[in-house]
Amino acid sequence: MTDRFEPLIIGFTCNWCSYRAADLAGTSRLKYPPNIRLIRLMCSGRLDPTFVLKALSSGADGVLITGCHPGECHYIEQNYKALRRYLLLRRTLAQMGIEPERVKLVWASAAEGARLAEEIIKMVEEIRALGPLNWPAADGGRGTGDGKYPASVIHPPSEEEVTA
Amino acid sequence: MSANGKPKFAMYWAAGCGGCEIAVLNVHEKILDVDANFDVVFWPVAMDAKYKDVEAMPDGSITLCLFDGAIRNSENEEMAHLLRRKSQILVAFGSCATEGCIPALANLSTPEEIFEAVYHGPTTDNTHGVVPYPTVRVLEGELHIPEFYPVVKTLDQVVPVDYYMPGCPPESHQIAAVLDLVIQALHGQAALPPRGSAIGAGNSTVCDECPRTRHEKKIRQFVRIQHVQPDPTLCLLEQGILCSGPATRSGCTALCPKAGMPCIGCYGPAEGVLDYGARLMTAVASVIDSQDPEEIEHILDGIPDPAGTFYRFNLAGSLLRASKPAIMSPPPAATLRERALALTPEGGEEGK
Amino acid sequence: MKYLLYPGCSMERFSRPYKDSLLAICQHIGLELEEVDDWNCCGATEYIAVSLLPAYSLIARNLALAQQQASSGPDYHRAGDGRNSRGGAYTLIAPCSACYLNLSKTDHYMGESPILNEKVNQALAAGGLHYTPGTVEIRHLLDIIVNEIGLEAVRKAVVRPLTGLRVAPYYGCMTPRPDYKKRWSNPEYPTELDRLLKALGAEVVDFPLKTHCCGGHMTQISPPVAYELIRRLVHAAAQYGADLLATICPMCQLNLDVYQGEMNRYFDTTYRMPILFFTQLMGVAYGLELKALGLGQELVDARPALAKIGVEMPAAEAAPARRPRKKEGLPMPRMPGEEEMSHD
Amino acid sequence: MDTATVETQPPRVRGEGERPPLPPLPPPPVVDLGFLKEVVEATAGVSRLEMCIQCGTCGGSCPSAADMDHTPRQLFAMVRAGLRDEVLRSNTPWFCVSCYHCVVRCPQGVHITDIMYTLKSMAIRAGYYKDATAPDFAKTFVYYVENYGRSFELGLATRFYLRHHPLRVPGIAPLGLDMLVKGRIDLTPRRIKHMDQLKAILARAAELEAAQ
Amino acid sequence: MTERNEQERIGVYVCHCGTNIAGTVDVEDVAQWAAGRLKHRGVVVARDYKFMCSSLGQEMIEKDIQELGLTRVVVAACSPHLHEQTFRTACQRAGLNPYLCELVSIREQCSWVHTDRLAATAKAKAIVSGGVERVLYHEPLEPLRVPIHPATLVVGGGIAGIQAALEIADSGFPVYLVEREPSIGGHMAQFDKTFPTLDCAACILTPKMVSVGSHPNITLLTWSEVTKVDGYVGNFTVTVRKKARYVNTELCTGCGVCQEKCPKKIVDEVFEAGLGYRKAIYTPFPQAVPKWPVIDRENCTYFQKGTCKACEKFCPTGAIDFNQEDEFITLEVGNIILATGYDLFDPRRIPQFGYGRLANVFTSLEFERMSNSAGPTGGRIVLRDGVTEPKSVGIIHCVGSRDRNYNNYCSNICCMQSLKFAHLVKERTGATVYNFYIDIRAGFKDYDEFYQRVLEEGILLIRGRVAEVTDAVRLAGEEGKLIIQVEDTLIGQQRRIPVDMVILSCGLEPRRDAKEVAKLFGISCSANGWFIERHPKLDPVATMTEGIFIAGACQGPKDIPASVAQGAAAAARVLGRIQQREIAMEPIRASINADKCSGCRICNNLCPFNAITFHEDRMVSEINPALCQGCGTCVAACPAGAIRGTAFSNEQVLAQIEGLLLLNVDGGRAETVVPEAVAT
Repeated sequence: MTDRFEPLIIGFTCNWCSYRAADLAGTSRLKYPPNIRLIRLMCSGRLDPTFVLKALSSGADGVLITGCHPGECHYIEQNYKALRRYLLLRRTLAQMGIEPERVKLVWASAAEGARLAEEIIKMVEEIRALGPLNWPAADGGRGTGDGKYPASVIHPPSEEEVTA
Repeated sequence: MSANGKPKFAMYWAAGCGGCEIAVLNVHEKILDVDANFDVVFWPVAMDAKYKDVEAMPDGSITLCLFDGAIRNSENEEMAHLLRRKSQILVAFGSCATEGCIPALANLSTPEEIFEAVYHGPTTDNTHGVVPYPTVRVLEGELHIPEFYPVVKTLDQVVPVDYYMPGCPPESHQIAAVLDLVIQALHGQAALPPRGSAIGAGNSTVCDECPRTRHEKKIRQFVRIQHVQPDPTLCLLEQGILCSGPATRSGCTALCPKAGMPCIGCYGPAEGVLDYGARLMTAVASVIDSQDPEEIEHILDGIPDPAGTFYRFNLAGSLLRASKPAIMSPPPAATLRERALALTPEGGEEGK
Repeated sequence: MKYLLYPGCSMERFSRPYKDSLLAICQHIGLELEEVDDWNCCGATEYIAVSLLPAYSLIARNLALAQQQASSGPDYHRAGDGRNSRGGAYTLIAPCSACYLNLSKTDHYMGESPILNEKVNQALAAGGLHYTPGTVEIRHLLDIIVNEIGLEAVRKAVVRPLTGLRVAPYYGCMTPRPDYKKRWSNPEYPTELDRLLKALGAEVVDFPLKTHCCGGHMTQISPPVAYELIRRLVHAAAQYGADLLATICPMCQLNLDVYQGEMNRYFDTTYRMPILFFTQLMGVAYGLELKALGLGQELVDARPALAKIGVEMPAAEAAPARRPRKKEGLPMPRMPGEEEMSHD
Repeated sequence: MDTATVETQPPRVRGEGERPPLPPLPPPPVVDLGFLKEVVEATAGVSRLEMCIQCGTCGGSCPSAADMDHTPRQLFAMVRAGLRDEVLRSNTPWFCVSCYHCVVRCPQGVHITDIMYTLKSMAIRAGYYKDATAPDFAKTFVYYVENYGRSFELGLATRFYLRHHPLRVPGIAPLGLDMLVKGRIDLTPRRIKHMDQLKAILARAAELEAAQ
Repeated sequence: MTERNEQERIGVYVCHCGTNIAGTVDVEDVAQWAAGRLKHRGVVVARDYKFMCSSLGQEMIEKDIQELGLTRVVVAACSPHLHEQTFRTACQRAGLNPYLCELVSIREQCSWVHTDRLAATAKAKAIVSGGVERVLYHEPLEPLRVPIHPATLVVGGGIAGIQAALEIADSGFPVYLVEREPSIGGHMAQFDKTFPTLDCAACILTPKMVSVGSHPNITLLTWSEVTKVDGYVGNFTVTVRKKARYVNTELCTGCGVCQEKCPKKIVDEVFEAGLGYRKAIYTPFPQAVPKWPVIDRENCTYFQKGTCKACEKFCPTGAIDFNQEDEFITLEVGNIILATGYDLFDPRRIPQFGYGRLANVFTSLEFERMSNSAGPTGGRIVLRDGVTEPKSVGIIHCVGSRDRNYNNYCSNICCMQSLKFAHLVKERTGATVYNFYIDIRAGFKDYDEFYQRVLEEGILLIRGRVAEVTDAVRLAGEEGKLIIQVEDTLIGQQRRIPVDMVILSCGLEPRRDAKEVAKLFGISCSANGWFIERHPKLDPVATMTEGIFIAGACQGPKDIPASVAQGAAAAARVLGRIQQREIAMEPIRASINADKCSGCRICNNLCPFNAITFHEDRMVSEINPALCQGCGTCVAACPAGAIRGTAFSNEQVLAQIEGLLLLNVDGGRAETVVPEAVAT
């Protein structure tokens, strides 16, 4: 493997348009770099900003959000909600100093396999140019830690005892 | 157990405003129960104590430790480790310790920017441009002060935490209730909730306790509270005032909305929520009443500072925790140390 | 509140009447104008044909100057309510169609193509200037009068209604055409000028060639072509029994007025169709001093036509009856604003 | 295909020797298939030229179509066909009066007028266009703009007429006189204040254009 | 999470798909890797096989489930859209809940789109790891079963709706046919002749209309509109507004005296397309079904001025009832067919064609009425003055169609319609006829033959889109004419053709209220406003909303044969449903945790299917699982994280993100951390 930077991109697709576009890209044997890994949602309206933040903070260098074209959502208008969230998220991320190229929203109908492929190629290149994000993993965090608690006189139950 | 047989109580104030300490005292006569049931061994605000006294205590000898304030520097972290080692129950007390709170808003800036603002800012009279160095060698020898961290951390990002008590500060009636619970538990009259859970707060969100009337939400414009005369009975968010109530853990009895001010989210995320800001963002964005990108952008212009608004109390505890430049920047100490050497006699400056 | 004005070369001399009259009426209706300082030619339709980038840079210099001047003072008219993220563009009035088109086109293309934007700004930098696309909104005087001042205000100010004067409203091509922002008029069949003239009390003919071409620079390059276009226009105006033709563009006025004689000579015809600027007619209706409106500077004498003002004029036979309403006839589809438009 | 080797030679007829080679084929017509792309790229904004469906709306709308060598539609077909020379020699762009009628009517949203500008400048650069009248008018115009910052009708007219329609000068002269009397012509060109600035800008622009 | 893995036993199955996957991905390696690297995530077995979807492959999985006691299954093969069902059924056969199986695509999204074997293999591993993490959070689900009500609602009484209604009614099931106008028949009833056969529209349509009117299984609701749709597939509750007719249909015999006597004459913008007149009390046309007239309140002298009542005076049966009021009735139906048709493009939007300014420019629909022997001119083709016969006629194609400035699509019927017009004009006036076209599209049975026939009749076809129609004369001989200016593209010259009459072949547009109707029934519209079918080729009459079907021009421009075909097709789909008696629905649904819900009502208007209701009393929102379509928008929006989405829960997606990031492109470890249990 060459030592050039290989970005890792998480892509969110909607079950009706963009995922089928990805399938179409496959069946028509189009080629795009292996740097993207797709997750199927029922609708871009399901896209929770948390997913994007999770991906970025867990090692992804970029996130591609895709859905049906406006006005052609199979759930009538949910992709507009995705659009609204994206536009707000983008502003927040900008303030967090994350380059806009790293999180993108692309409409792709079930027929636009080629378009999706192009967008992926473009995005991989853009992010390659930006370099890795490498978000440092949180040391610890809620409910984590070495679990070495001092012996207690009043025995608070452990997670296991509770969940079991 | 101490000589007088009472379980030991400690409280420590790390990077925070001290409001939490006041809130504890605000429990009024309840404080007497604390004294009755606990032997207060360490509480810098309330009584004189030295760190070495704590170090001297046997591990796990403190029964209950309330830790307020975030982890801003090496001293905060050292104390966190120390108190963790010494305490059976370590409570992240208040928003700072739980999720970073206001101090963590500094995570949007790099240490350089922070130092610039603090030591060279327009409001600072610092003619010699003096900045604190972790290590300064002077003629008498080396001086040390705590090291400044590039980003503020929550307590549980440095040590395991048993319980979380949200709020900026936690409501006194909630503190009283928690103290009651612990005391009962001590007498075996009650069981403590599972480790890692939040105490002194509700399981729903602020709207649950908010008396304002609500309808389906459609937002066409965001306004700042100071620019409008809000309807006293109608949901503030429906009036375009960005209220964090829907996403913020209940427990405060919706004080702010009742007083006509929007909730700003000090009680943090609801149970099980991974990223507070994301929840608030997605909720607010979803109900914007437009399908035209241009118009949406225009409406969003009504939220001048998204990151600051959605992560006002939660930045350190969020998924990203800080802005990219901040989280990627090295501790300023590294650079500062060299300057420190330059100040020694060999460096010449000191000689004059 | 001031509006920036970009007069354009023609206004300086051969369309002086336009400038005089527009300044006169603007003062009258309280429209404060301020010329862009040291503006240069917009290149008309020529420069761009020679070389593209210099042409756009030439035009952009004016936009840059406008931007500079406007941002210097607080009280310049801005689009939108300022809460707009693009910060309410400054309004620049261009009364000449060619200038109007070139300026708005440049602004649009610079916004549309980052490459062009960058190159043009590199060029501007050589002159110590910079222009950010979208900071200046170019609007035609007619647009401002109809949509900012409003026809009600226009009507109110009328002291000498043009009752009985049959006017052919002529927009020419470049003003209503590709509008690089939101359209304010129909590119084929605008009605702004029609409505304005009605507000002045004039009888407006439904001029079918209202947006057809006056010949543009063809009067210079190959006059026969231009003469043919001029003939079509004056003939149609005559066909509809117009007393005079009102225009909103210096070039149209020049071609139709100054070259009308040439055209007559060329075709051996005898058209005498006076061509006036709409601002001159506004001035007349406002009872302003005729000389101040540059009246009398037209080559085809307009006085006979103007003499009719106030005199009830019978519908000209020349006007073909186009909308039969005989009992046995079939109904006509109704047009939006039917009553306003029809005149039979 | 790794099967039987394909026969590349013309078939041999038994008993015969080598066949004489076939006579050479005539050369193909000169076409430049890159021309379309070139025109599109040289045009400001999005020309959409490649979207033309040859419906003729432009040719039908054009006020000066009668005098054109080709209707705009034909010209675009020729651009596609790569007939560079014919296109740049055509008088069509020079008869475009920039009325934009075709542009607003075009069902495909092709920016016809801008494409005409592009073709004009290409023709000038290639020095192709046969009748120099129009290009010269443009150049004269540009001369005044570049030296005064403003256009100058009188100079423009005289300079230009003397050059191209000397016979029409007497015809035009009284007209000019009329204008003079009516005070609608300057006798001297006006110059803007910061000519140096404008010159600098134009010079830089010219460099940048030459660069591409 | 940790304790989860101890309980869960996951099987991973990697498919070669012949060489389709194995050609680019080292499937053996993937399987081995999963077995080893993902052991601690609960993977107890990982196999690769030539064709997993083959019966042998499926059996292999079933065997493992039974013998190794697998609790979850991950299949790495082709797209879920191909074989998700296959493997779910396999699991079910082996006694494992089908929804505990996850199919991840390493073919369409990996082997087919990548070339680098190492990278593709690494990605396949990552995809598998994502699947494993995700499947850990799958829950056993049961499909929702709902009964199907046998009655059907058909909206729109045009030819498509009529066809659908008759098909269903003839097979013995009840149908409600709702029509907005006073009579059924739609646009077809306005036509005179129909292409390509030229048989008269009335002759073939009227019988169908009559049988609709008299059919025992059809309840005909004309002069009515659907105002509310509740419920879901199988169980819709529809509210219909029956507008007041002011005529007692029990008593009315349809004798027509009222229409004769009514003094108020108005232009009929609907049926006569504005070319003819009707009375204030009227039936659109003589053969109307039903035969009862309606009173048009806005134009009725009595309603406006308070006096007149001529109709009442003269009605022999006393059927006039001025006190009637709108009536709202609710219907219970199992399925709904929308056949709401189209509107005509309004050519006033193209000023250069002069319609509305130039008297003798007509729309296609105006001409249909004019040429109709029952129309305002009794079939005589005349100018607007009502008497003069045109000597020359120009017919302009593609008006408002194939034009970015108006509608970018081809309206499909205009070519044939215009040729039909040409024929009729020629036949009845002998005038010179010009057709101006961009392309002639005569692509269906006998259409091109008709084109040939029209050519034989000497129609002049000019290939060129008309630039303008004007009365501004330029040359001698143009006076008093309409001049059509066009480039004759076949000779490359601009031509000006003077004619007496111009017919604009206007395009078809979605109904002006198409978007509201779509919202009312919970289906989607294309950007243009045409209703969107479930699949453009394979499912043309179904929609994304279960139980709602579309037929005819409301789905896109269509001629009569196509509309009839779709009407029948939709009927067939509905009948199939009714016969099944019940239907199973995917259990992908959202649900609200009432304890966590704070009643903030953020989610309330996010659901286009109105599945979310707010309970004022308990101050919480609730989701109706039968209405929920599972898009998950509310799940993503809930600020309190109180809404869960089955099959696409936060846990599942977040875990999948972690899993996908486990391996880098070069197969090395990526930056990610070990997945932890989290909810948002």
